[in-house]
Amino acid sequence: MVQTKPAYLNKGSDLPLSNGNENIIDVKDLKFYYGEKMALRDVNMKIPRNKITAIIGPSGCGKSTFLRCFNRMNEVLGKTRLEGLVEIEKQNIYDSVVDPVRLRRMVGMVFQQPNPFPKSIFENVVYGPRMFGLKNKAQLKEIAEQSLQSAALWDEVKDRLHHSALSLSGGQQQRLCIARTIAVKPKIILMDEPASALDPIATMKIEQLMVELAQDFTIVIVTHNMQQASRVSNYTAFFNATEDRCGFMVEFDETEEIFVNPKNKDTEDYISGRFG
Amino acid sequence: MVQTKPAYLNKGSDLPLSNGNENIIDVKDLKFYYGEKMALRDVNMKIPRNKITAIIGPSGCGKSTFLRCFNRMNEVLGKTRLEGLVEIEKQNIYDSVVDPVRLRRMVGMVFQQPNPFPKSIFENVVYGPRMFGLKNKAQLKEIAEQSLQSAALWDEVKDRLHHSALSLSGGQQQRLCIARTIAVKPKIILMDEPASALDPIATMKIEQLMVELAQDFTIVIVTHNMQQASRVSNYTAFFNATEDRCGFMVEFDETEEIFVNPKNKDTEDYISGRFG
Amino acid sequence: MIEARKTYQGQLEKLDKAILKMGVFVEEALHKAITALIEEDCDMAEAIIFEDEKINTLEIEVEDICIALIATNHPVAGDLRHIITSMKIASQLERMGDHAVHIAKNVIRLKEKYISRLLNSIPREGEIVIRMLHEVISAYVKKDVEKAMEIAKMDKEVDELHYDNSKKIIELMLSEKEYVKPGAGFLFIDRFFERLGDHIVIICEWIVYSVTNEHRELNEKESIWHRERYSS
Amino acid sequence: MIEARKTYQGQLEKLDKAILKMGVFVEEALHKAITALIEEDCDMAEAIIFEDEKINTLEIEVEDICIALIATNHPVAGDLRHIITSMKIASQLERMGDHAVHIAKNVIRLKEKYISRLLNSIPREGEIVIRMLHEVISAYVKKDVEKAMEIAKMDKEVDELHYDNSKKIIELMLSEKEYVKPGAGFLFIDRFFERLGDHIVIICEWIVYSVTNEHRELNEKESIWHRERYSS
Amino acid sequence: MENQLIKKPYGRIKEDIISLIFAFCAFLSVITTIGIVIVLLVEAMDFFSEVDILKFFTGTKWTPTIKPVQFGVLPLISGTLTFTLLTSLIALPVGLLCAVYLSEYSSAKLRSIVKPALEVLAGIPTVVYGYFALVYITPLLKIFFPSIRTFNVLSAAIVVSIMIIPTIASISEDAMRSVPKSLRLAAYGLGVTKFQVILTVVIPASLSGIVSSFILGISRAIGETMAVTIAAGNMSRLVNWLKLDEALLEPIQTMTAAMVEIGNSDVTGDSPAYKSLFAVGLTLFIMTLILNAISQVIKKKFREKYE
Amino acid sequence: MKQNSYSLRNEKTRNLINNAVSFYGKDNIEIEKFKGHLFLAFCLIAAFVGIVALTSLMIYVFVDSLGWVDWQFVTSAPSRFAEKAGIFPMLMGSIWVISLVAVFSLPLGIGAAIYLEEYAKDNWLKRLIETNIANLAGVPSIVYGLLGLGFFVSTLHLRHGTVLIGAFTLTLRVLPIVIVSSQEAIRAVPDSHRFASFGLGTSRWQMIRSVVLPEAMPGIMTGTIIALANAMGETAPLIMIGAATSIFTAPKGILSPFSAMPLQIYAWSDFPGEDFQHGVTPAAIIVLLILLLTMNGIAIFIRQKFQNKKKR
Ligand SMILES: Nc1ncnc2c1ncn2[C@@H]1O[C@H](COP(=O)(O)OP(=O)(O)OP(=O)(O)O)[C@@H](O)[C@H]1O
Ligand SMILES: Nc1ncnc2c1ncn2[C@@H]1O[C@H](COP(=O)(O)OP(=O)(O)OP(=O)(O)O)[C@@H](O)[C@H]1O
Ligand SMILES: [Mg+2]
Ligand SMILES: [Mg+2]
Ligand SMILES: O=P([O-])([O-])[O-]
Repeated sequence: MVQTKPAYLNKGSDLPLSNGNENIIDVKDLKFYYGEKMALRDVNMKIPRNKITAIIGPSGCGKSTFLRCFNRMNEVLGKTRLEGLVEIEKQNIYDSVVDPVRLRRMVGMVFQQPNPFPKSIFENVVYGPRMFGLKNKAQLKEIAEQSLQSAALWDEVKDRLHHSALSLSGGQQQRLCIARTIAVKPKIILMDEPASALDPIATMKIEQLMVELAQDFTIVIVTHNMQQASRVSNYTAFFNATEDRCGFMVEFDETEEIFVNPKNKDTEDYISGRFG
Repeated sequence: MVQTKPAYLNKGSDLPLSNGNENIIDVKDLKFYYGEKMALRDVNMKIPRNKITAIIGPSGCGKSTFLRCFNRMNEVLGKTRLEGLVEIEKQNIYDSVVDPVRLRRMVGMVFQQPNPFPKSIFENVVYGPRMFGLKNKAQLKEIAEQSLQSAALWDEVKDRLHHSALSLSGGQQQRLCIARTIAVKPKIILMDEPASALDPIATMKIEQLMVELAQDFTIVIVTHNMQQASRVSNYTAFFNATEDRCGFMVEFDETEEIFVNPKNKDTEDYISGRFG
Repeated sequence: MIEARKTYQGQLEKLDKAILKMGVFVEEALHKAITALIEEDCDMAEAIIFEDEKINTLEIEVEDICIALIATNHPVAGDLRHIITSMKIASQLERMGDHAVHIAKNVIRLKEKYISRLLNSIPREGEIVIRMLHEVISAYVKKDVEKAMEIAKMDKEVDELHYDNSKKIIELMLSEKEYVKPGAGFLFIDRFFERLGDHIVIICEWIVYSVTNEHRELNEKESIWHRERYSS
Repeated sequence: MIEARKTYQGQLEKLDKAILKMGVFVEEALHKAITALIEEDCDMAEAIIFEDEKINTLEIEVEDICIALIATNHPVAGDLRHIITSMKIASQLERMGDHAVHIAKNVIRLKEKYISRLLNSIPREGEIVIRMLHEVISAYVKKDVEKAMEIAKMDKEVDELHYDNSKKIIELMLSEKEYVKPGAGFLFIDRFFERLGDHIVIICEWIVYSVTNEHRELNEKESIWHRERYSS
Repeated sequence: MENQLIKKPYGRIKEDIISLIFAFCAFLSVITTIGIVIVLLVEAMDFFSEVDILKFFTGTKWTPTIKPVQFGVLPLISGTLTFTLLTSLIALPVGLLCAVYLSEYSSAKLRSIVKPALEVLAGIPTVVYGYFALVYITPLLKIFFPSIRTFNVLSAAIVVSIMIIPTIASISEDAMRSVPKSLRLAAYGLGVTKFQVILTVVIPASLSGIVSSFILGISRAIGETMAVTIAAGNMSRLVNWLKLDEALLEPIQTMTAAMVEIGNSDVTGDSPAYKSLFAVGLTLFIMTLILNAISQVIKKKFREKYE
Repeated sequence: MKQNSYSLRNEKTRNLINNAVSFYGKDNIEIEKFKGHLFLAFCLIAAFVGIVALTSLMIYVFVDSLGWVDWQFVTSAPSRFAEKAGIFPMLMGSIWVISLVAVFSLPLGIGAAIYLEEYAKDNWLKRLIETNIANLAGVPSIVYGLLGLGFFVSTLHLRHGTVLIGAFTLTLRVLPIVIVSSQEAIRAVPDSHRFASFGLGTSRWQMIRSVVLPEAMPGIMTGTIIALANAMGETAPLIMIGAATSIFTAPKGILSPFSAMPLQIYAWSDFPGEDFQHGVTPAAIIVLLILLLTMNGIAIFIRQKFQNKKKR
């Protein structure tokens, strides 16, 4: 798999992690609990490398929960429990030897609301590398430029890198957040409804960006916008939850297949707007 | 035009305002300013009675501003100025003899975020009538039931009318807000992105409701979701704003026409997702 | 489940109705064509030609409904396939209407009508086609794949009849010179009925597609043995 | 403007390419059909029949691209009309491929081939059709309404040739008995070329629709005077 | 027939009257300020006509009731500053760390107990704190510093610190907790440790709240009266910060304590001692005014930076 | 480094993820984690030192007051003899003054807050008033005492040390706090509720009355009660306006002279003698604290109830 990575990403390319596998994430019999309450049940799924995988489903079906399982972000939120296996690059990430802080450097996350730090644009982008102890100015500058380039934001902000990130528009802020995530050189980028706070034009740009990023990263996106999933993703998983059953995966297939010929009646009802 | 109005709505039917015209709102050469800043320029538009008219356009093009011109809600927001004519039922609503408070009883409004008062469901619905001095319990109850019925919420809440409105889900809250608006017996209902805070299933219900309400009310909806406009409305207006030109109307036509055969290149680009 | 998206459903129903109506018109046209053929009724033939306009208009209407539906309601999966299928069926039906017109024109042109009496197996072809048409429309509405596949099989009968008929006509033409010109006309009429059968098979294929998302070939005509039996 | 929706544009381009490819295949098939007809080349005719499969597959491919595009990208306005048009053009092209096959089959069936030498105006029809096809595909890609309307006008020439030819063939058949059977074959071949022209006119109509959203009738054949001149 | 939209005559009069009443209420605060300024200025002017203003601000002796009366305010200012500085040194860091703990580390349950408790502590009257200092803290300190005097700055500063820590902690904690969760999640999502998140995201983003809590704390210390009156001794002297033990362990007098002393004595309305109250009050007023101004400037600056 | 110990322990099961972080050739996680633990330790100490200190002081006071707080203490006047000393006149004085302060400050404070939040345009006048209020809230209470002294006593020549003057002075003292907390409560009412009301065709006052005030009232009450509790503990202003530190009869009306509990505590804290230092004074403090705690408790109760309602 030949990838055209930004220069600074190449340094890491000989890491033992790149093993050319087809699937980068492998979820086996995943059960997830918030306290006593089960939120996900028996999810099995293999997420392909360097593709965009979309997760759709009605509100409260556990899409976000599922996404956060991939970087153990659920643990930050409260008392949770997980059963089953979540393997990334064949490593069970819930193994006790795995450090969640380190894991999150490999599995980046972009949130629903753009959440830049109230710092300058530059400081936002290099926040991750700085926190890892990188101090070399030139290197930081290089990282900032490369990441902003990758996030298709460089041209818009290159003249005001030291302005506050909050002076950017919503769509720009979200791209900044993506740049900030890229700067940490993750392998996987999780996005939880990354465009739901944006207007159609900004949304379009983010979608475009995702397609471009999929050359270098594996992207998993949660969206409650079926149109978005259909436009942007290569694979789509449909999740559902019923009154007597908590979140489970209904169908997972290539996006075209899901939208042209879903196998499951519920999937079809949902994407046709007949659900509920 | 025979309308199947809820019983209590009939009382208002002999007002001089109902003249059976085709167009209920007539906007002529509307210009709108926030302080010194022009926000709308030379808008001309006739909004047909008992139809759903959607206003779409990129962020900041003045959609919400335009909508708020119909009930003089802009005045609540700050220092504004309006030129041109906005006629509702042939009455220029910016005439000095028009009382904006009374105007707003005729032109109801539903907002982007569901905003029920932190009172009981019942108290929310009868808030308007109560404020107008209606005290008769039985009558208020009747209004509440009728309005909730019209808003397709009655069945879901009839057993807990005296619970807090905040205990409802987002979609239910939004329908409650619609019921609250209906209870005031408006002729026109303005909706500013009424479903953008909701998930697809709740959105679908609201859209369905709008279609039903259009039998009795004239509905004007602002949405930045073209799909929504196309699904739900009879007429669609496309607004735009460019760097050197503030908000103006580009095209106004039947929705089908706009989405199958727009006359203007910008409209086509926008609805095809090629804009920006 | 709440009654979802009234107008969308309404539009879908309108679409089905339009197809049904087209089916009825085409059926009528075919009936008339057979009658005109048997009863040597030029007026009726004229009527077919005149009424074809309605079918053409309906096709455009169906297309417009479909495009408006797609543009405004963004159907996916089954709905989308159904809409595309309707559009395809409409164009097949329109072609069938045209064939009825072609038959009518040939009927008008036939000066020596008595020959038709010799060929009562041609109306037979027509009857089968009409039956197929009738059933295929109901299969469409009911989304009945089984039925569609059965109907497609009926085309074999039409094909055999066509094979026999064309042989017979050529023999007739060889037998007497005055049969040549009307014979040519009948060759075409015969062929049109065969084509009508083919069109219905295509409709069947679309019905199958609409339900199963599979493009299945239901017409066996293209196989090689067939090519050697038939000339056209 | 940023380069919007890469994959969407990519898909649209893929669609155009598929149509182009279909056009090339059909053109080739027609070329071969004419050559087979003139040179009495049964092998070439067999090749046409064999290669038609490719065209059929391409049609299905186009349909799949279109449906996937509609399902996943929700096109509206011009894009939607373009996609629908592509689908319609694909089915016309597929029909045209079938007609090439029909011609080929008739060529194979023609035992008495010398007759073809008497009818050099049939290949002439074919050449016009090929030219029309070539141009209509480029008009499609360029969305050139003017050109499409011009091409549609060329069909008149084909129609006239068809009129003359069918008369000539009938005369031939009347002149000598042994001409009856091959004559019938040529009647069909002649008619197929005429149909090919009609299909291109339909493509032209769709191109016009795609750009202007108007269903304009470009075929004058259906007018009444015409009906009296032609039999089918 | 009446048009539904047309205004009714006199419809707005009730509304206008109501808004006028409310406007008056708001204006009362301005009147209060003017009142304070006038009262302070008038009496202080009166005082300065009798006592040289220069001597007032440069004099190093404050003996308003003992002859020879001297009105040098410097000892009082030095006392106030010493006390404030000492209090701040204890209260600010402790308050901040306390806030960090409550906002970032403690469980929600613990916080829901501790926070209201802190607020109650902040509401305990200052006399009580003064009593604490005098009766409990000083004897305790004597164990560590045998030379400590019964009345001393240190124990007053300690109790006042304890008194203002809740204020600082509470406001800072509010500020930290109002840092959107999304910012923390963003940082965690980048693979950053909790300590780094607090240091580089939470504290910077809530800095304006923290600084205002600091200033509020300091200004409370400056204006603090009863605790120092009771515990710090009422012995006016110019504090020498170079001699730490003398500065901390001996009695002092702050401006506020001096005012209480005069107020409690039976000086008459037209004596210079009485009028000196207002001069000292004016000085105090100006000092707190300056602090307030600083706080507003800081708030505004942060708002501009982050919004 | 700890991370390496994993790989040393078992070279074959090298943890891919834990090694995947040295992209930039840097790894400071363990150091940062250590710093984090240290920091937490400091925070813990800070959070609990204050509380522990205060709790122990309170326990001391409480223990000292044991045996002193009784019915006799609450119902008698102060005395030079510890056994006979009581706090009744001051208790009544405090209650009188605080009641009056409540009566004055509530309408004025809420009115001012409503004006600022709902009526005032965002212009220099509003900014002036708000800045002014913020400043007033920071003015030391003793300065208010001077205002009372200078204005009510010296200028208006009212009799010093009366309930009325005490109430006036303390009203001015707490008014900024009441206004600010009321403003906050009013501001916490989402604009969307106001728009909803306007959108239904109500006038501004109708909107305020039916939407803003009901929603803001719990917040306003909480803030006001806490302000009143503060006023209850105020000592210095009362000293300045000449309230007696010790008095032997409860005030009979608003024009009677009065004393308040903090004043008495101040007076007693100076009294020599073990009984006063470790008996009577703690007893007075306990009575005062009970009163304050009750008020705070009410405020907390209101807030809690309000929050629960909001959540539901
Ligand atoms: N921190 C939490 N504590 C307890 N329960 C939770 C928590 N987060 C989510 N849940 C519950 O888990 C279920 C799944 O929630 P989740 O947020 O994953 O749904 P979702 O599919 O992302 O919905 P949405 O589309 O609304 O974002 C829900 O029932 C939710 O109430
Ligand atoms: N209260 C206001 N004061 C000053 N300018 C305003 C105000 N409200 C809106 N504007 C400006 O007027 C223009 C139109 O705003 P408006 O909110 O009507 O846009 P919109 O089309 O509704 O956008 P969106 O889709 O983001 O809601 C924008 O440039 C905006 O900045
Ligand atoms: Mg979610
Ligand atoms: Mg808007
Ligand atoms: O506000 P949206 O989530 O509908 O974009």
